[in-house]
Amino acid sequence: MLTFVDSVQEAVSGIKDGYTVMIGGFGNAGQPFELIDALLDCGAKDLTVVNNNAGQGDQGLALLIKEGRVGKMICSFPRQSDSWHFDTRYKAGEIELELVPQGNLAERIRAAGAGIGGFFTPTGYGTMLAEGKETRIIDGRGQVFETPIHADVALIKALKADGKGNLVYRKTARNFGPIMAAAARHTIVQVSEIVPTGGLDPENVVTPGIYVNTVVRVPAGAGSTAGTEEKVA
Amino acid sequence: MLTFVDSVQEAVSGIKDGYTVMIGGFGNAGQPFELIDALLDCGAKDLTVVNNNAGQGDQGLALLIKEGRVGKMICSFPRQSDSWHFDTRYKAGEIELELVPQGNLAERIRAAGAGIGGFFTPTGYGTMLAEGKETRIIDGRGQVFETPIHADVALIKALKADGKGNLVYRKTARNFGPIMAAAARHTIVQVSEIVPTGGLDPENVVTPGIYVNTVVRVPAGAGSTAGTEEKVA
Amino acid sequence: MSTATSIQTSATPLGRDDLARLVAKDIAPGSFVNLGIGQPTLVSNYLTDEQNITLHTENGMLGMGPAAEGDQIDGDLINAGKIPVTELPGASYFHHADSFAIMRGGHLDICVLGAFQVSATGDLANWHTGAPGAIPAVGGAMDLATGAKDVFVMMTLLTREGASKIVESCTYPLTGIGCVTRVYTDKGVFLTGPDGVAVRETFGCTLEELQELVPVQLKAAPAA
Amino acid sequence: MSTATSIQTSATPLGRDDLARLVAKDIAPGSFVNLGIGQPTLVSNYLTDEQNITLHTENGMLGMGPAAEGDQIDGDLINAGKIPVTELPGASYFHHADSFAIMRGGHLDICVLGAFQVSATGDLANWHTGAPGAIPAVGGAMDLATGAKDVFVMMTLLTREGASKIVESCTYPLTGIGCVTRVYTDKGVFLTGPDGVAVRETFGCTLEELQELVPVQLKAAPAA
Repeated sequence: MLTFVDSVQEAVSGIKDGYTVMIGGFGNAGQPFELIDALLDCGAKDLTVVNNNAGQGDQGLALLIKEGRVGKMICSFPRQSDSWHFDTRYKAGEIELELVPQGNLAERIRAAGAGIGGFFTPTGYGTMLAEGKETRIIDGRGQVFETPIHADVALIKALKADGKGNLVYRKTARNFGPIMAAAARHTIVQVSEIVPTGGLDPENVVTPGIYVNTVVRVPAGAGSTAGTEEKVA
Repeated sequence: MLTFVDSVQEAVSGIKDGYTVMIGGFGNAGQPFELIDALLDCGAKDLTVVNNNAGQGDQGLALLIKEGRVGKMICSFPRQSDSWHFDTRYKAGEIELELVPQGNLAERIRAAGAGIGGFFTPTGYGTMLAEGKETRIIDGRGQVFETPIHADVALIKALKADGKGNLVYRKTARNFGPIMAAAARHTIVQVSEIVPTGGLDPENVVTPGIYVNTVVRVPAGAGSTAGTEEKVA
Repeated sequence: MSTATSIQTSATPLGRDDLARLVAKDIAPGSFVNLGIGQPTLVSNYLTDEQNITLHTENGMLGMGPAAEGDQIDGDLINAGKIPVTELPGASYFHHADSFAIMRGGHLDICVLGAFQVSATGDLANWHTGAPGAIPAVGGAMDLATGAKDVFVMMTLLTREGASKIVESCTYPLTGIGCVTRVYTDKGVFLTGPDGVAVRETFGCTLEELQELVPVQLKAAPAA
Repeated sequence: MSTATSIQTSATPLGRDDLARLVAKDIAPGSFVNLGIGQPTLVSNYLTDEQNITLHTENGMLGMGPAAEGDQIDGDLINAGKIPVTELPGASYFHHADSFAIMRGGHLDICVLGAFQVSATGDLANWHTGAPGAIPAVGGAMDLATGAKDVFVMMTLLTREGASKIVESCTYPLTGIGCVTRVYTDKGVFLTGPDGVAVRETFGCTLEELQELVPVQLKAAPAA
């Protein structure tokens, strides 16, 4: 059931201790800062958070981690130049980390939304990230069995929603939004603009409203440019 | 490598005997009639054809089957009120049929394009279409192992292409086009219109040009409304 | 069985349109629904604007409108039965894998399908007679049966030969196992599941008369 | 080894920019390419319009342009290194699963990555030092290494301590097995594969001098 709410506080009010929460965004692009701030305020704890990163600077997901609300991170790239809150918690043994290659992360989230029970992929075969996992050789290539990642709630950011909850995104801020919307039991979206039903071209809808449960308008203006990842080699 | 050619004959000229050919379309919507006619003219035989149906009436895929060019059909719904050419060949034992539930067909094509080695799905579990296939119980549900369907060539129809081969489609004629374009080694597209690079909004591109190899313009005008499927029960 | 007569809601068996009207009325407001080819398509005629139902068609659309007529007919806009349809405001188009992900991922609230047989535990047979020489064709039936949260079946209770289509165990090839939750027939509405078959209402007969037609133990459903 | 001196193409070791220029020149016209974070990003500075190269960034874009400057900077338009970038005509955006499907499905012609080590058979180690207490972070490295048709590595041949990064067998945790096809270093270009390591050209040294630095049997590559 789709509802439009007036505040981010109301939007996240159903999130309970122990939930698995997917949070959209890659770096700051597409990160739903205001929803995360509301999640921080609502006090839910023992969360498992699924995001590409593990927070940056002193905002958003980084603050959730700082405040000890996150028991486990499922992500591909926790180590950044400004991921000090995660670093501290991790080194203190206060947060669990499931490190997932980014493509497996995306495909596992997609699998959850699409009803796939599991799949074989060459990514990670022969590496320590495949240790303990089922493998098989398919068409001559070593492959690893990966399972879907489901969530209780997804917090995502889109550009516009219409009255049916259909969404469009903006540039590379699209990233994990569409697949997380499909993978979560309940999807909460912050949008810059709500347009009347019929205001989005049906050819260009990226996330159909069937995947959206709660919409809240947060005027654009927040969001700055993210820090850069550490260089390799 | 992307090329723009002047005729459907030139577009299909590389198709060889024994190829697996995906053909887009659901019923007549999105079916690339002119490319199929050219394939008929070029004489390639012993083809394995992947399509949702097995031809209708006296046009397109139905004629390929009538002329004995198709050794095997991989499809979900070969039996239609006007699928007489398939019916005749099938009953004569002259064409092999791999019957695949439509969602498995779509997901297996998608898996090929996405580099997935195989996946488990509940669809078909416990039915005769899962006979002989690996199964396992995942989270309490019986699931069947399904493998990707790759192709040598895809023939699809889109609305517009730009100079980079980016594609947009029209309404339900989109159907199998995007996933077939990704699953085939070589994708041939007929479009109603070619626009300059920059003429498609990057937010609205459905098939990125990386999946497209050959583009030919075929002015709209062909294509009529399809016959209806037989009713169930 | 003392409640048997109280669940009779119609003095005569229901025709196809009355049955479609009943199914439509039972669909919760705001639901996302897929209507199978054939008889289930009739349900769309009785959905009201107030219900705010969104129809899915597996060939790549949410927000499907009524059948197209006259100038509305567009070869690029058809439903899963390949009938020209229309587009409602708020519609969206997507490719086949995304469309089936909607069904297979459990996002549809209800799908309504025809059937040859339904078993006491909700097994469905609706795609293949299994007759020698019959050309098998499955389409999206298995995905719909397996993926939707609720699977409603619409059918006549009896075959032309008078045999019950509700059976202890399907003799036709299966479409899905334990997937059907309700069966709407001309003679009554049946709730199926792991606990067996309960009758919600009967049309033109009593529960006892219905039990004589159906080779499966029936019970009256608790009042809703 | 008689061809050893004939493969020397530069009297001095190559700097990072010269190396990036060389990699850029080796990319075939019309290719789809992903440039990894760090040194590989420099390659984009030397791609020419005539080459018609399309750059992919795994956070959801094909047709990425140069780094954004001044008013071009847009927080919603960044590359995989989270640097603001620009959009070229003919670009397209897609979600993360579709973006990684481009890599994982084998559709990229080339990806260029940094490395800690490359083995004689093309194993790659570039994501984790394995040092105790180091926080592991893999990003898209394993998908790129496994998915692209060709994986080029750009690195200095030697560590700061003077050890060869081309090794018989990687001691750092692996990113992918047998995936690297070429290694571009300041001292030479190496072709790796199941048949071992061939040297295409050397910079500021002879093949014999290179062999003294690298603990893997080298041979001269056949002239192209």
